[in-house]
Amino acid sequence: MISNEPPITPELIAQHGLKPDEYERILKLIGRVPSFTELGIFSAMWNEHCSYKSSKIHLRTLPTKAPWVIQGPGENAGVIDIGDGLAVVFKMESHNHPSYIEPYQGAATGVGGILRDVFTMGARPIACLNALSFGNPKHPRTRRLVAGVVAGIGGYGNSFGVPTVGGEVRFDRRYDGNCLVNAMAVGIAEADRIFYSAASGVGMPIVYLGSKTGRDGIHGATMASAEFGADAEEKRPTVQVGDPFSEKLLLEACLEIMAKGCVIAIQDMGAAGLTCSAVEMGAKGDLGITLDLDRVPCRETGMSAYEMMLSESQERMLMVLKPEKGKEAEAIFRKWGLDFAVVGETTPTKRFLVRHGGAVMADLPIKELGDEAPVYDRPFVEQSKPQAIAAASIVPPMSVADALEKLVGSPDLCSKRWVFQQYDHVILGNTVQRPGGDAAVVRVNEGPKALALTSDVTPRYCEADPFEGGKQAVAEAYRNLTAVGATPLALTDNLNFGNPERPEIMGQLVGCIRGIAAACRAFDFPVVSGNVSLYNETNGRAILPTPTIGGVGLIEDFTKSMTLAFKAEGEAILLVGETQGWLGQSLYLRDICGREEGAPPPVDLAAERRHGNFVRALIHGGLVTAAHDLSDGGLLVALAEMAMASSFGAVLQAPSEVPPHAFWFGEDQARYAVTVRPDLVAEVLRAAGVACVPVHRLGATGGEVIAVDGERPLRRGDLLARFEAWLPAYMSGAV
Amino acid sequence: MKARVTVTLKSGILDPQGKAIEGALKSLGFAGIASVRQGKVFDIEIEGADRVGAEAALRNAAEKLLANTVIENYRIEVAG
Amino acid sequence: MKARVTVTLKSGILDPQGKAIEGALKSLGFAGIASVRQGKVFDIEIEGADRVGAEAALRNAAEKLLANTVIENYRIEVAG
Amino acid sequence: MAMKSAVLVFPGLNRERDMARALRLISGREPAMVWHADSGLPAGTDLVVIPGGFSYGDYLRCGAIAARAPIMEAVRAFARKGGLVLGVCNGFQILCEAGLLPGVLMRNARLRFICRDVFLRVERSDTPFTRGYNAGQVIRVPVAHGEGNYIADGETIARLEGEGRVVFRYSSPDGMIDPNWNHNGAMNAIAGILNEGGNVLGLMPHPEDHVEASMGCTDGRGLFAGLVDYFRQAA
Ligand SMILES: Nc1ncnc2c1ncn2[C@@H]1O[C@H](COP(=O)(O)OP(=O)(O)O)[C@@H](O)[C@H]1O
Ligand SMILES: [Mg+2]
Repeated sequence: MISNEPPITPELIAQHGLKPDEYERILKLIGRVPSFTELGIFSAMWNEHCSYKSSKIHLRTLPTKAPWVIQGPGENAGVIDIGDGLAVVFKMESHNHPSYIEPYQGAATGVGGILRDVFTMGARPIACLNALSFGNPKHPRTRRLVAGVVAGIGGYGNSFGVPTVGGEVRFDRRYDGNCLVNAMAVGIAEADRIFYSAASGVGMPIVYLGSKTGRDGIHGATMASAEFGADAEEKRPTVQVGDPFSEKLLLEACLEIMAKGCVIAIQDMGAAGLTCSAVEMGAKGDLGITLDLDRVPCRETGMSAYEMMLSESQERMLMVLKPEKGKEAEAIFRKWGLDFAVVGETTPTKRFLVRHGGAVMADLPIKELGDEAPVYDRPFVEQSKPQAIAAASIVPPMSVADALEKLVGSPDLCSKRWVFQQYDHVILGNTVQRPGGDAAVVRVNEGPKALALTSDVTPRYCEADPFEGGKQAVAEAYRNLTAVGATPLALTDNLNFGNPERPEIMGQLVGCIRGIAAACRAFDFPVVSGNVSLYNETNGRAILPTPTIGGVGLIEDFTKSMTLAFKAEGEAILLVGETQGWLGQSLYLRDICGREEGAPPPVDLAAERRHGNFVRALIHGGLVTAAHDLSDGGLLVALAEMAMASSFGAVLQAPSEVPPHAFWFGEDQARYAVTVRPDLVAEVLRAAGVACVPVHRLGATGGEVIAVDGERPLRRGDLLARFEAWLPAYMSGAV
Repeated sequence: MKARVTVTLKSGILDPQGKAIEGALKSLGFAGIASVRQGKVFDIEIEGADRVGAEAALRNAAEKLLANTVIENYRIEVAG
Repeated sequence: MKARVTVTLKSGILDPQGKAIEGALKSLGFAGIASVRQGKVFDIEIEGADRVGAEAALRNAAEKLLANTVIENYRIEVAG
Repeated sequence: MAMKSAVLVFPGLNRERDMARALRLISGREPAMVWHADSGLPAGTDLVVIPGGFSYGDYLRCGAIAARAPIMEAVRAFARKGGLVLGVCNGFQILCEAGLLPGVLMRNARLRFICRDVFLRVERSDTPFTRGYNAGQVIRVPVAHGEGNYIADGETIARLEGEGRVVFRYSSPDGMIDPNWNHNGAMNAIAGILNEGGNVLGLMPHPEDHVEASMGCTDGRGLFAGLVDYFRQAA
């Protein structure tokens, strides 16, 4: 093999994130010392980000099937059938490390990447969500990260032209050194026109489409799987820049050539661009791939094979086109002003062959690089379950009214308007429910169908008890979809954890996946796509385990979707579900009592499903006028949110069995708050009895205040002011 | 004192703006344009006459705020 | 040939970005900043060696595209 | 004869679908989608619409590159002959850059992109674009822009005001002009203006996204319904 590449030294191998045993494996596999380019290719394909080597055996345990699932995990995105010949294509993916290093571009290219995953499959994106976890607000870096990440997500999505309709923002010191940016994209395709990445046919032309290749993000893939140290700064120059304008052109051009029937297989270039996409196409199609790098459109001069194979320049695609349609496809791409080049072909050899300047720079077995890459069964320890905390043992440091005021103005519970106002959430004219409710609701085409979309996880529960935390994340997504009247169909997950080489972290990952799997099974709510982000730790300090769940549900008639705002004076407020007053790991315990302890609320999956079906039936039967799921902050925070979203207050009494602070702020699961017209209350209670669902009457809507029995009444307007105040004040540097 | 801070993209960093402008110039019939890269200038009025202090302050400002040193370089000129 | 076109806001035209940066610099504790105005630079590679022709072409490009002459001034430098 | 509209499509625009749907729903006729590289407008076009988005990524200046596309020559000629031209958001920016409307749209005062519903006071009902509203009526429509801060020199502003060419202003829900309801800091709370001939309108907000009752608000309908009615009368 002729080449002027550097010699392979142990240092070089280590720099490529390959462990000695992995290098041994490479030597055995190819029977010789790899070339520099080959080493780069192995490091890209065998790192955690692309190979899922630490998580794969556990991911396999997730339920991924249902009659409505068209494509589960394994492709660029998951696909489900929603009838009328339509399919929903969706996935969530993380861009954590790049966003920490360059918040704007890191977040922007994260959005760009997940949008490509969706339109690569032939879907037109109709919505995006984003789940963000930042460090302590007081940490010197946090404000800049929030500003940059939010601007980057908006900057890309707004220009591309997709509404960003939902997401989450949380703050915790455990994210000080590693913020999390999880982006989800959802698209609509014709169910019989889905496009996949497996190449087929020998001697087929491989076509490169989109923007030119530069030295962007070289080692981005390896960086994304590397634990941060003090040298994080040096990793900076690898950050790639997003071009939403080119991505919009790429979308239109791809959908156009797909409609014209030009495409056999297609794969976007994401992490480790050309390498990952070419290997995936070949390996999945049981074919070899030969690439001629001299034909790759380059932005910079003198790029080496190594650089071209590892470049993460954005807005690029690889396709196998029907030979006879080549000219037609090329004309379409030229019309959109995008690059188009035949850069290789499929072969019968199952080898990945890379040529550059007349020399063979890489010649590797494609299956072992791709779908047969190494997988690990890493050792893990299951932590012991924490003690449950008895509500009675918590002495309230302040009155219920004072606590409510404090909670609605706290970083985690306050309004996120400052964030979602920077996202265009109305473009395309189909946003039925905008950010701020339980789940976003987006009409499909002109309706009547609509999708409900949500993203959820409670990391502090996951850390205290990974299994219950995993269950709870899925349960909360299920509730949020239910509360707007949707039937939950499927989910995508984005598993963010620390270093899997530490058994306790591996234990968190395994526990959460088991919890997620149990809940998915109990709800017929399969996982159809997802992403794993590991090594989220700095100097040995890991983030909170954060398995973000992106849920998708279906609403048959968008005009009947339910909202959380009180609708009228004098309506009955009912609580659906059982309340013991569970304060362990609650926000009340953390933010009011300053204690982060105890077992998180257990999730009774059967009750979740029963109560969910009951609430959905009430909504479909037109028996409720408002519905809201109960989660962080508990019952009183939820009722305050319903009041603040409306122009009515509420008058409320607590039952005597449970201590008031525990009743109002406990975070017991499987609960909803609904409002019902007085004349329908009896009917609702009867239905509850039949369905064996506990329902308690709490009081009635109306007035200007939220008046809790025996507490100082709180003016709705004042609460709203506190609710809206914190984030803008924080971002302006005032707090 | 008048000062100017000029911020330009590091070489190799993608410049979508420059690319689009390049295309527009070509389609407007400007021949012979090989490439366009876009940058920013900040014209800053500074009180007092302490050149050295001003330069130090501006370097600091460029590092902290005016330039994104991850992807940009900057140059400082203080006019007498 | 290398050329640079610098585009700045006409005086009197208000500059929200400049104002904001001014504020940010002050809040970062930079004393003595009287004012900040933001502009753009375009670094352009031109084929050939015809200085005069290049200058003319660039003036034309600035008038037609690079500057909005309603609110902006421009300056052209062609490096030898 | 239903109104015949042409929607211009520049690379990077992204609200052309919203606009086409509104025109179809209200005029009962599919608009012609006209590609930027075309040199002419379809014969018999009544209304030319430049929709919102990020033409050419909004690189250089919003609308600057699109304003110089071949098709804009045809639009100029069409406007010169008195044809009606509507520019929304990026379309407004393009019309300013093309010199068909005065002034410029600068970064929002707070420098952030803002997406929310705003209230507009309709200043006149005696134009083809606003005849579907009453003068002084307040409508609720969404905005979604980072650079909607309208500015022009004193003389231009004086002329716009003097000639009654400011047709939409950001206002409070009860029609008061108030800085707290001027989200982008535009001079005189200007949201939409006419050219001298009164046949070219540019506005930042998106009436096309508020036209369906089933979606909760129809305050944007009046603009399109008024135009349809205008051409029905003319015919
Ligand atoms: N946590 C997970 N749960 C389910 N599927 C997953 C998970 N993580 C990854 N996958 C699936 O593995 C495949 C590869 O993931 P990824 O590399 O993120 O996709 P891409 O290469 O398109 O970015 C995808 O089909 C994805 O849906
Ligand atoms: Mg992909």
